[in-house]
Amino acid sequence: MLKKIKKYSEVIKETLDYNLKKNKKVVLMGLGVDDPKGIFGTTLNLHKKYKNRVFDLPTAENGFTGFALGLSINGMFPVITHQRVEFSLLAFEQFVNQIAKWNFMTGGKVSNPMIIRLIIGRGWGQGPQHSQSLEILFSHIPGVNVLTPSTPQSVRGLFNSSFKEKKPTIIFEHRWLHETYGNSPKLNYFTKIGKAKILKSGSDITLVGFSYSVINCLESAKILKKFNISAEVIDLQSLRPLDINTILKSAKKTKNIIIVDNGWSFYGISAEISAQVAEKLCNLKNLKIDRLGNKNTPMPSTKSLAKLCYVNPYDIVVSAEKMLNKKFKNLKKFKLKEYYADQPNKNFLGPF
Amino acid sequence: MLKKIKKYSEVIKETLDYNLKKNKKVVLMGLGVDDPKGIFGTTLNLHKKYKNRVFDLPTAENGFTGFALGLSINGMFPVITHQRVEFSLLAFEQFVNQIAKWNFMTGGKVSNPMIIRLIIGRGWGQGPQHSQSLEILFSHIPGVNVLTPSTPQSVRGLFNSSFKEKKPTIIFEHRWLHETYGNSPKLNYFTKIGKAKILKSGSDITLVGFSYSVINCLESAKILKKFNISAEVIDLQSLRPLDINTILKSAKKTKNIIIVDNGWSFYGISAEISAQVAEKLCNLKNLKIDRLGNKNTPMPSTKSLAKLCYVNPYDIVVSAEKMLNKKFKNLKKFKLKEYYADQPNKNFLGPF
Amino acid sequence: MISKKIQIKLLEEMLKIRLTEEMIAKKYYEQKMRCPIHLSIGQEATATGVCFGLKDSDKVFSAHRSHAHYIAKGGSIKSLLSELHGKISGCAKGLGGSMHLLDLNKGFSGAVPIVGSSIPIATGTAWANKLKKLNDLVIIFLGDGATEEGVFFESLDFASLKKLKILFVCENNFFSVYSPIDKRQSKKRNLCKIANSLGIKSTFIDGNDIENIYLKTKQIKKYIKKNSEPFFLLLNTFRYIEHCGPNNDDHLKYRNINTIKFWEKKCPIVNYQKKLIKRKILDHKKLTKLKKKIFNTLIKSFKYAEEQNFPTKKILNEFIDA
Amino acid sequence: MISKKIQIKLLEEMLKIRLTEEMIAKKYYEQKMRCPIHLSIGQEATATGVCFGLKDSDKVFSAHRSHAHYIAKGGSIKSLLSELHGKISGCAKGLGGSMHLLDLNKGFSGAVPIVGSSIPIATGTAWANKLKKLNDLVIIFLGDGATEEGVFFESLDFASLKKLKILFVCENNFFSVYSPIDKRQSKKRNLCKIANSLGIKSTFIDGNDIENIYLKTKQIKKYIKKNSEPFFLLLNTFRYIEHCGPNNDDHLKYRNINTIKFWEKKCPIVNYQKKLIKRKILDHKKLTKLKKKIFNTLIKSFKYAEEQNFPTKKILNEFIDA
Ligand SMILES: Cc1ncc(C[n+]2csc(CCOP(=O)(O)OP(=O)(O)O)c2C)c(N)n1
Ligand SMILES: Cc1ncc(C[n+]2csc(CCOP(=O)(O)OP(=O)(O)O)c2C)c(N)n1
Ligand SMILES: [Mg+2]
Ligand SMILES: [Mg+2]
Repeated sequence: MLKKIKKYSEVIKETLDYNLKKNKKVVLMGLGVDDPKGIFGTTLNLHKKYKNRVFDLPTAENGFTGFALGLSINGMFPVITHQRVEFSLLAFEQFVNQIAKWNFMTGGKVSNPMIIRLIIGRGWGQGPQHSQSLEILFSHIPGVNVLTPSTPQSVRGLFNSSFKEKKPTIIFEHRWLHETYGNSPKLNYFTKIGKAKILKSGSDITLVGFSYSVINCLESAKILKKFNISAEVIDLQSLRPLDINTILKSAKKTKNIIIVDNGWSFYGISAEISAQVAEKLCNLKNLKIDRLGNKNTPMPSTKSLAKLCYVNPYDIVVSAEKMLNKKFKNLKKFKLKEYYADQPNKNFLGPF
Repeated sequence: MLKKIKKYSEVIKETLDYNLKKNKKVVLMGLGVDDPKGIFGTTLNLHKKYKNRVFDLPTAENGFTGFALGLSINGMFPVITHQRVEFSLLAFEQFVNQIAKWNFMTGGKVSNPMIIRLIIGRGWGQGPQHSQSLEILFSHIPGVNVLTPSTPQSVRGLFNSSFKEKKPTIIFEHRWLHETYGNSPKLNYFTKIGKAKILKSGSDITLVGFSYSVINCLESAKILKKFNISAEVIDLQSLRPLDINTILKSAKKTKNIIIVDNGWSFYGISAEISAQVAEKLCNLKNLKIDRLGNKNTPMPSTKSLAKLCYVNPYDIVVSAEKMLNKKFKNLKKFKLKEYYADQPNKNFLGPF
Repeated sequence: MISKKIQIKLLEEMLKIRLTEEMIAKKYYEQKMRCPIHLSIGQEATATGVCFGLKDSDKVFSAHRSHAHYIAKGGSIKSLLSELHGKISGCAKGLGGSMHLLDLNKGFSGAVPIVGSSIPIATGTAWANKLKKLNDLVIIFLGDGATEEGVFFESLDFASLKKLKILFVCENNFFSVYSPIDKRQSKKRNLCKIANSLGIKSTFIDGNDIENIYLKTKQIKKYIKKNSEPFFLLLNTFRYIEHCGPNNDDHLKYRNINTIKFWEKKCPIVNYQKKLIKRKILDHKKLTKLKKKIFNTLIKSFKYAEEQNFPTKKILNEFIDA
Repeated sequence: MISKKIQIKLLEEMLKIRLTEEMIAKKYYEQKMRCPIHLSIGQEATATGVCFGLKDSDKVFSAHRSHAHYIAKGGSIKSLLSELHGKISGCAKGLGGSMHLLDLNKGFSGAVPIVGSSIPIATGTAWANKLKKLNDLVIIFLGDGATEEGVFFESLDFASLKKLKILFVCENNFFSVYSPIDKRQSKKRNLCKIANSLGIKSTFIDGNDIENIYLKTKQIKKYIKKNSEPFFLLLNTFRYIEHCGPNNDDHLKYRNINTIKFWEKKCPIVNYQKKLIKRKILDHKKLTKLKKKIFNTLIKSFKYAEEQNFPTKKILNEFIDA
């Protein structure tokens, strides 16, 4: 298979394009889907190609989530985009009570396939209301898939698979991933929903991430390698359904597992994973589990505090050091690069 | 201390009355707070006593949650009541983004004390949209207290303490608790927020519950006793902050711990507790953890399926049997009483 | 203006709703129907008048108080009663209960008990019709309480923007549970004007006047289709028994005795029966026969519902997803 | 009608906003202000005219684009700039950034970036005033986009029901980010009528006409207090630079060039300067002096902000709660 290096956001756009073309029932909707920024480039110019299937919307999140459900139960396939997960909370009633349950409530007679794209993120002083992750709020509710692609490959595969689902699917996209590059598979590449992926195999410690935290895990694996620690990195890819087996297998092998959240770990995604590992491997001697997440406070705008709040690769290495009972020499030099506190990369200049 | 047996709902009413009287800034608001049913009796007739401080409201949950926040940042102490937690989801944006963060967002300059009463429940065919628990959705968010009183005593103490807080406090009340009876302490009784309580001490196994699941734990402890198993029952009382130490202590003693949710365990409250126990007691040999919660599906209306979905005391006993590697004789006879599937007690006749 | 046949049919439809609801109420205490019920006794004319003559491809949505709308749209009584009994033969296989009715064959698309939440879903259905270039109507029934939800506003706003073929029908029974409208809404508030201000035409009609509702909505439906525009219809009416449950609750005194009497006199069914008798379209014998016919079907339908099986674990397993 | 002193003061207030915003824009690329910024250049008259003459006990709320409202209400520029710089001296100690301004001493009560979400909070503040028997006003600024949120409707509805002393000010700049109003709202929609239909009086005024805004809102404020009633004010205006960020983005062509030119000619500041010069209340020298004065204070305020300390871990620890 010929692979190309492409940008994550570009791959989303191509995949949306591909599905819009293939399936006339697909409609794209959301504030700004047809604007000059095109949702971080992910929908750029698609409205020109699919004139009657790409819709800008009024700022009425609760309403339009219900409208999308109405489309869906009538045979359309809506894709809603929220530029910040926080905006979607206005529609949380529709999500929890209606969208997640419509199929059930109708005794299975009506299905309501749809995709809800929730963009999460961090950085550049966005502050308390524009930088949450909140995956757990959506993952707790039966009746939906919750996906967290971390690479151009999985974002292609998971989007494509979501378009085949009868269930509604939530896709979390981290803003800092939109600008990342990676191998891009062919247009009709599919990723099975509900499967985790081993991105890097290793033997000493297991690092579990999803969405952007995968990048943190990979970064820290690189640092750990310098200290001769072989880390296995697992990308969950799907939070609901959850592929616990891949994790259990790895944990059995390494006996040391760190699970990294994008947001708060307290009552977070990592808790379920940690709990399942512990419950199912309770006979395993010397199993050690740790979780990392953001500080348990709203996220501050100022960089001086933001850098203390977000998990970063260095934190993961420090946790590994402790777990493995090691003393890494000159570890400090791998400390957080200054820009990383509030910039995805050095070239980022704001304002959003 | 002279104790009286009183109804849970009656104790809430007395405690609201007491705080309305003591503190002129307290206002009660919510759909039906002044109606002939008075929120399951918990606010009955208070509007006659406090004419300008008990407010019925329009069906505009998002709006009035914001109005309450407006009252709060201006020195009032609002108590909002939602007769079903599901209705409050319309106001989830206000809760997550505004209420939980107002103090932070103002650099600590403005506090917004308030109580949000969320009534959860089960039974009598209420079906998918009137029977969820959803505690995790609120507990994940920094900036608030989340309390789950399970007895007349703790409901008195926790309400009283919430009225002293500077932080907003969410109080979950299970409908099936409203009709329960227990010791009722004096009006000015306080329960420290953030403390779990050992309701029954035991040595063989630890059962952890909160809100109504405590009743299930106590019920199953009784059954276990018949099989010579001594169960310790812990009532969390507070989900945020969480008193993990009381649990760890008990788990160290019994080495067997079952955590019981009111709703779904998957990505539920019990996950965090299980995870923390596992992470912190990883050196403890033979530690066993299990969690129980409702089936991972929306809750069906029909009794024939409801009884399969909700956790009941029998399930807990079965889990304990397995965990302790026992074979309980004639366990079947302790199976769920028929009415329990959709009635809190035999006298309940509907319609709500 | 209205043919005799239709006059009889209008009465029959209303009677069907009334008798069904009354029998549900009567049998509720047998505890075989184990779910909350919100009966429509007193509000039969709104459902009947609005739904009369709709095609199966026209779609109706409702909320917690949906029995009347379901029946008026032609929904199967057997499936309704089975649903209340929690049986597999229920319209939602017993999973939903009384607050989640649907009958897809008849175009009764759904009902949900969160106040206001079906309004955008109905609006989205009208949008789907537009995108699919269908000429069908969508009708959403909502209460006076529901007009307080922000999503009511958002839905009207969008229907106006997109010129959707949807009829918003507000049944104002002056109460939301025990709460009278004047405690919840300013006296200066005007629902028809709210619709107008968003660019939607509106009309008010007495909600107990079956013929007027039937005739005017017939025109309104034409208007909607012709102009490809939403419409807002306000109907005042009254429920005779408690908000939720099978009983009369007038002893609670949350509704003024004079108000109750006023509305009792306006009973849509009693008055229409009288009218048809006066017009000689009906006599007492015929009326008794009509009622008997409905009654007998109901007895059979209840028997059917009671005899059906409960759903089993298998159906649950289809939905368990973690 | 307006005293000379007030005329100068109105201009000065607008200039203060304009120059502050321009300097923020200019210095933004130094990357010392590391947060999103939504500037109000072009929209100075609305903030100034409405806030002029308010008491400190009157309370103002705003949203993401709040600098102008904050300054017009008398908020400290040093605290504002410190906040943008993420410093401990910021009005929210650097925790909030540009989208969370407040100055309690001056009655600027808060701003939040979720569109529409400050409207009910402001409404609740007016309710608190009523319960506390205070005669103070509450003013909430909101954009044309915000009027699409259900909570806008719910808030007006409640203010009408409870007769709250609140002034809803809609600044219609015809855009929500890049989205023009006619893509989001029906042409038949009428904001003033929406307010009326809920029982709230309303007025439309040209949002770039500072004197008219000042004079009419003065009357409106009296009306609100006298009648204990909410009021809705609609002001049309235009932002000159991009939605978020320091640049002009006219090259993106989401706004028609003629529209842009039309509004450029209507610049509230340029026109008012001209008017005052024509009226001989001002001359070029005086104007330059005025600008210089503001400029110098700004330079000092920026220096102050830059020199202050960043908040430290200690402050964070106050909020960590699990
Ligand atoms: C969002 C929400 N809030 C509150 C309730 C509780 N509730 C159930 S029915 C009802 C009454 C609604 O009144 P209205 O819309 O006028 O309908 P009616 O019962 O009069 O037919 C209320 C408040 C609910 N189901 N959903
Ligand atoms: C609930 C919500 N939806 C979407 C956004 C993204 N957003 C930020 S500002 C803005 C524009 C709002 O337009 P308007 O209210 O007219 O204010 P303006 O920017 O024109 O001053 C939008 C849509 C948001 N912040 N909150
Ligand atoms: Mg009503
Ligand atoms: Mg605007």
